[in-house]
Amino acid sequence: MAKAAAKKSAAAAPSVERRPALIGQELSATGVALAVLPPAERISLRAPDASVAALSKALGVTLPRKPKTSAARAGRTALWLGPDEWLVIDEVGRDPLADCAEVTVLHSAVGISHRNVAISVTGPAAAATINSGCPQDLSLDAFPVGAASRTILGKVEIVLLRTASDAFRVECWRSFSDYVFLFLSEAARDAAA
Amino acid sequence: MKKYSVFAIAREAMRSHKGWEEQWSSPEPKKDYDVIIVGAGGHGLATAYYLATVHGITNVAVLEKGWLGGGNTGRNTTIIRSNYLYDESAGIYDHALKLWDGLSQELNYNVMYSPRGVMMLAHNVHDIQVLKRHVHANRLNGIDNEWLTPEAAKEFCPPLNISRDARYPVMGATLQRRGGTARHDAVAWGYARGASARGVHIIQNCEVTGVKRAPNGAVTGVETTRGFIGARKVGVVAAGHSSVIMNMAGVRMPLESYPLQALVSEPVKPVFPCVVMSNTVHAYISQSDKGELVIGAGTDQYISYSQTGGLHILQHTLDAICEMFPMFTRMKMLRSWGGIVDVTPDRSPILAKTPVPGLYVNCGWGTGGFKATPGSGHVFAHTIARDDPHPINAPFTIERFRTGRLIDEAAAAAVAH
Amino acid sequence: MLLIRCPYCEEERPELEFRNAGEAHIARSADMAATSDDDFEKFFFIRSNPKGIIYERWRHMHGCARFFNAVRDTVSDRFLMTYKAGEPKPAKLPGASE
Amino acid sequence: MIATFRIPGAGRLKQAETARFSFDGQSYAGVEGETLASALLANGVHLVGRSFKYHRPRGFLSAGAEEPNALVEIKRDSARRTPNVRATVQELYDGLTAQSQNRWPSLAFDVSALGDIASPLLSAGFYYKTFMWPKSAWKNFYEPRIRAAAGLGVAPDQPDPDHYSARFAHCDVLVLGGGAAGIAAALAAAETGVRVILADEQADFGGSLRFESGARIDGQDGFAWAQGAVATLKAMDNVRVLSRTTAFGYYAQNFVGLVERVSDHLQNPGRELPRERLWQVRAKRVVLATGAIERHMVFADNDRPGIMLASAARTYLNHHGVAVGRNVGVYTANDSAYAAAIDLKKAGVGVAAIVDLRDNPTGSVIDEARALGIEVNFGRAVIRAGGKLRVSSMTVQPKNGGGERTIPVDAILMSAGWTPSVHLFSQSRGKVAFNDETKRFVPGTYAQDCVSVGACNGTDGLSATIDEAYAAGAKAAKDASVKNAGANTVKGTKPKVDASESWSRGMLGAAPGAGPDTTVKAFVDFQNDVTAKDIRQAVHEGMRSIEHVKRFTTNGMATDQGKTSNMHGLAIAAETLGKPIPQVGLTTFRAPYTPVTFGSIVGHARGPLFDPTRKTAIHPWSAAQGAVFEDVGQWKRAWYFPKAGEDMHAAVDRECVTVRKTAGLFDASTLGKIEVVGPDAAKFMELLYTNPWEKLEPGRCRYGIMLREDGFIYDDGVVGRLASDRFHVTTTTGGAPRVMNHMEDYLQTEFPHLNVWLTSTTEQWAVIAVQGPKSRDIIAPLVEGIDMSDGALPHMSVREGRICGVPTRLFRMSFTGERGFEVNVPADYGQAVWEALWAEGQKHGAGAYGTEAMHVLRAEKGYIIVGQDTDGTVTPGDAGLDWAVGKKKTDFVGIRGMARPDLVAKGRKQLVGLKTKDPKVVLEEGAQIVGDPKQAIPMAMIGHVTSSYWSENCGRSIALALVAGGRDRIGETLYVPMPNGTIEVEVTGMVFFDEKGERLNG
Repeated sequence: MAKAAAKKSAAAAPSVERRPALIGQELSATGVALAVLPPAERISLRAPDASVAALSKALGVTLPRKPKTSAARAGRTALWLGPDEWLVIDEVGRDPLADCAEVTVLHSAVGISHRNVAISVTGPAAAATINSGCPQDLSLDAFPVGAASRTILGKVEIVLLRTASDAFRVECWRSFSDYVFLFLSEAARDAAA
Repeated sequence: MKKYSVFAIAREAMRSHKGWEEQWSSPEPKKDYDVIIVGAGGHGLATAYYLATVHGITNVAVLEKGWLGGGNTGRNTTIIRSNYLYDESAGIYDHALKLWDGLSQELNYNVMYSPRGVMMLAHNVHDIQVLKRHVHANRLNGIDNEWLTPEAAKEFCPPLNISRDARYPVMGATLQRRGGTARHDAVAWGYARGASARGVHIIQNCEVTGVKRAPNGAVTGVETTRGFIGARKVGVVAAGHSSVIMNMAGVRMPLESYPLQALVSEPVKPVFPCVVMSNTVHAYISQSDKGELVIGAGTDQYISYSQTGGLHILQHTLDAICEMFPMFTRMKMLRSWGGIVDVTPDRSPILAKTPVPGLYVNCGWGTGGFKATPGSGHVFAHTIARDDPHPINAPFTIERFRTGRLIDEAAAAAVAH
Repeated sequence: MLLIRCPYCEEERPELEFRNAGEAHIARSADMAATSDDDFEKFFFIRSNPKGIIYERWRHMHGCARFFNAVRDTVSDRFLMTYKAGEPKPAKLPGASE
Repeated sequence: MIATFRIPGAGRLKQAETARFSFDGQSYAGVEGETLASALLANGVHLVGRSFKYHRPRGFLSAGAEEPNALVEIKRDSARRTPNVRATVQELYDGLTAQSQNRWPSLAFDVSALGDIASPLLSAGFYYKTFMWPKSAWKNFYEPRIRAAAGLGVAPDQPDPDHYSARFAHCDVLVLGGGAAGIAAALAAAETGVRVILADEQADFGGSLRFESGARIDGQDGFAWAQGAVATLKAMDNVRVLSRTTAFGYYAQNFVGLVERVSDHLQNPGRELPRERLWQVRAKRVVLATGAIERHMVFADNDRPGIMLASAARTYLNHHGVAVGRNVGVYTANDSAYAAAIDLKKAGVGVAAIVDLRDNPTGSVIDEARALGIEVNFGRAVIRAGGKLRVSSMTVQPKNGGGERTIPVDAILMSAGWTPSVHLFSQSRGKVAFNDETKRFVPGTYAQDCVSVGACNGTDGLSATIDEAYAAGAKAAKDASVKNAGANTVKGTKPKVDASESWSRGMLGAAPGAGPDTTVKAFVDFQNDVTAKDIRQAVHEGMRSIEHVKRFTTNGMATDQGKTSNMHGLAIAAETLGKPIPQVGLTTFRAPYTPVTFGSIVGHARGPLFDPTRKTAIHPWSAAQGAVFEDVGQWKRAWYFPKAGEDMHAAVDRECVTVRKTAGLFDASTLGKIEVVGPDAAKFMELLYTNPWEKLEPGRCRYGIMLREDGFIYDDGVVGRLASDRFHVTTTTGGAPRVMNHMEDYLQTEFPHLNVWLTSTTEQWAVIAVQGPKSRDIIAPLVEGIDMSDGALPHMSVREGRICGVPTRLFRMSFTGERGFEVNVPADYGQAVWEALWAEGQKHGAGAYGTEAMHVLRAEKGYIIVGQDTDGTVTPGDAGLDWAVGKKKTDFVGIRGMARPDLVAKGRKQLVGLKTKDPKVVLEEGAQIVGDPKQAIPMAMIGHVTSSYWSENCGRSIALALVAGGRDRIGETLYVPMPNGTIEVEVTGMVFFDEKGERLNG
């Protein structure tokens, strides 16, 4: 279904420059480093239980069913955001929208590659940096590697994915990225405490 | 009632202030009264006062579950203004403002009404449209409210940050010079003293637990923690608890009760000359006679009778205060507290007769009830005494929600495009 | 800041992630257009506003984004339980005195 | 200057670390790490402040956070002045500059102290009884003078250069208070492996062990034990130890706010360190180990500098190595002051006498005091202190009357007993209970998962305290980790108490000599100048609730929040009322425990982090072109693009003309966008919008109106149907989040049977509106895969294809009345595609236009803006949008609300056009409209101007207005009364330009 929005991208390549937000920004502080991650392909995927198996197959990654978890395979990560909602991020240039277009079971796939910006927060003080504005418990017990959640950072919404014990991926909407990067930068100055 | 004056103070000073009489008496409840007012806040006490002084009805009891003036009266940021948009609102708030001016003399109690000016800030084009609409409507209603440029606003309130680089720059402001503040406790105490002196019984620590009705539906009195007390008429002025009391009479209300917080700073020398309100950045601030910055916060998002709220609500407020007044980050919060505000769907009050004969209700003042205290009490007393609303409160019915004739001040300030 | 158990996320999460959505179990009429003025008033304006146990709706706005229902004591602000949208009003409340 | 009151060998500070500091311009030497209070005392300075009302000279009452008197201003530089700092808390650093407050011209000679002489007039609540005549005098005369006299310090007047940080933290066990009890509880909890946070407000852990010379634990001096134990805790991975950190607020569900003072004690904090750090901790269990606060004795002139709490004098001696005098008197109602006398005596300080109210107390401290040769008097009271800027004597009398004796002293140490610090417990909504025997309120009923231990729980004695605390810490750890129980057994051993001091009891209220029959000034609340007499007066005036007494006298409302005064005030009120204390009740404890800076609460949320500033992908281009931006919600939108020499009106006129003459480019990216996907998408749209959607062909668009259930317009926007199961919905800029929430609400809770999902795509797409007769010519060369002919792409249609090689959703639509398009491209390409369109546009003479021109252009066509022309009280009928309401529909949100009697009544305000009789006059938006301009004020207003502009294209002003019965008044003349004259207007239709709509295809 939903073919209209998922035409195969076989046509001409863009003749104009792509200018992602925050391009090239980074920051290093005691115990923590921030970097803007390269553009990725992303979809917001919505589907009932019955469709999950077929979609998992098409995407090549098993859509997680457990809250606050994610699954990753071959450069593609599916984050559980809600009981019928996943954020699928592909960092190796394969468009998950095209994969879903092949699937006939009930679902909604909407491309949001340009909606989101990703920032990596790494280092021993990474969790403390994020906890400067995120009210969730980010201890490894409560938020283990692979945990993923939509949540709050300061005054904006983010999606948080723990990629390693001392590394997080922070996703936010494009127009909030200035705020998020600045917030994390301010927090990073103080995170070693 | 012995008159208060500087001479009385001098006289009392000679005898170590041992000759003052009680400001109000604390009688035992009688078996019945002509009128029972439920709730000894400012509005309830004012109602009793005007029942006695204007309508000659003195066989009145004001029942209070705690201590008089201990609810929202004693918990608010004391802002007084009348520059409301709609005729109905402007009518009742300006009626109150006219009574504020002279209330100290009327009550022989210094309520410290101080027309220091209430300034409301415009931070964007939409704010300008909305506030100018108010200015124009107020002018034609005979209510003072003027438009100020940012520079004029700064002149009136020097701490104001009018930099164009501010996150939400000040693009202008309205100023109601008659607006200002008053001393909240004094309002309750002054009305209590005046009512008590005229024979009204103020009965504290007396919680209403039921409303009794005759077979014909009319009220006959109230059950309380101190026994049944009969009355021909019952006026409910219970603020956050209005739904609870009205339910006892079988009337379900279009009300929700939310925690509303406020805070004060440590006292400092005079630094803030007026009241400043910003709806866009959600900040309300003035300085008390004692020197404390008095700051109103927003409501919590959920219904609660706990009189406490979340820290993040105060954070949100102080963020805005420090954005507008960046020199205040080093000031310290001394006290924070919460009240329970009862809010109607159109954010305007209900002052009306009810479907139950002999039962009247005055509620739904939301976050803005203090400023209305004298006017509200005055017209509510009329409504009870005559069993018919005063023209000023006639639009503030319960039925308006069913028919759709709302008085929606909040919607009129709707966030735009 | 309250701590609210989201029945979809199956854990307690901070209030900052949630948005209250008013009283629960007020059904929208299947035949809305035919509703009387009185019934419309009851549906849209009249609220229980209880001092005590409230059945209310929340949305885990900045979490799983689901609406759900909660039972809370409005005097203590303590949550008795939360349950998914569409589930019936619980007949019995945990920890509530009967 | 040599610090003459330092006792060699006493105290724990390294004497080598000398710090120079100044107070009121006088330079002194102190020791780094001690408090400012200690350093001043070491230099023999007691007079440091003036009281609030009477401006009486004041010294140090305490050695801690409960200090009511010694408030000073600390000034690092002109922007970093902090008023009302407690000198007993502020740590000394080299170069510290402090000033006294609330005095003029100087601390020793304060003119306002005349208030003290006039004090008989300034009784409790005097201001309620006077200053009323004449009416205007309050505001113009009395109030300014009262205000000038009130207030303590001076507020800073420059933006604060310091920064503040914040942290959310979670733990299993949060221990508040780092005295013996807190440390023991933390040890027990930490040893089980659970996550523990231990916080204390002082720089050094130990609490009362800082001054209790008689405490020995695990074979060491108590304070040394505390340091060792804290070092052990700090070394554990599962423990965070926070010093200088005050838990100021205990909120619902074990959420505790703490402020850590990070750099106020440092000489050069540097730019990186925050001044303070807010910790917001969610704890599974909280252990309250907040100790107790010593009370003063309430007797005449008990406020003279040099009169202080006995424990404070001990702290200055045993911790800081400073003697508070050379010849001290002691006045007590319990044992603890004896220990102070003994310590001082042993340190070589003269102790003139101990005056004990009790008749025949016994105990080892009394024996020891006597053995040291100290004069001990039982059953006697200090009825008066002598001296003014410094205490010079105490006058002693048998407590039931008799001969007086005046003893020269230079300090008085006093103790009326100890008040458990139940502040945080009470904030947690726990109910305190009064113990009649010990005369104190202690924790009674708990409301949250917390436990009180030690002195704050009324537990006496170090041994009992440690037993209780250690057990509570272990239990809290166990309770907090029920999931992996068993793994959590205490591995350590309980600290063993070898020697301890203990005291309890004492007295409440006014001491003999300050009773109801007296007129002396015996202070209960020092800072607010509340005396025992004031409290009695309040009761006599009918204040029967302790809350009334508090508010009437202001007892306990000063910056110390009544830490030393509340219990005395309560006892005096109870005595006057003739009621037992619990019946009078305790006032509510409110956050914060001690004052906290606004900065610490605000944290990072300042400047650019106050609120996000949202910018579109095209923003940099607009900024480079010199656009002026306006705030719309959090968004910055290009308002107009002035060229050199142009003001706003000139720029807007030019932009408007250019659009209608050739074409204009407009950044519409901020419009909300929601993708509605699923087989039931059209059904869902039918329910959420007033319009019919089922029959809208894929590839076509429709203007949709969304109502609230009450029938008023909530939002609007153009909706394109991309496929039978996919809609691209647009919303207003400001409305996007609430529209999404509104849709989700109905979908999830009212229409969950529908198979449809919603996704916000606002930020996925940059949107470039190209409007004007040349718009197609500008776009067409860049587009691939879309037939741009009018036949293939008629007005109100949408196609997917490519532009500049980038995927696009190309809408043919118009908010200007001209032929128009909205080009949606993925956001990262937004600016580049804009630049390509701009380059094409230049060939045709097109320009960019901003939101102001957009507003004018749409007004010329009578298109409404929700939120400007509607205000939440406007129905589709009022707005002239009945045509957009599906007449055959049986349900949609708002269908019933809009049928309520007053929403269909005659005479409602309706949107119409207005033309001023003088075409050059532009009405003011918000101006009110009347039918009869001659009527007196208050005038009957029948409407107001919602939109008003100069229209260069029409060559005249135009306006939209909501007017009662407006559509029936078309052609009528109405009036807009303005301050400088009434403006005549004609009511017209809403379309001012191209009434036939021919230009849509022009």
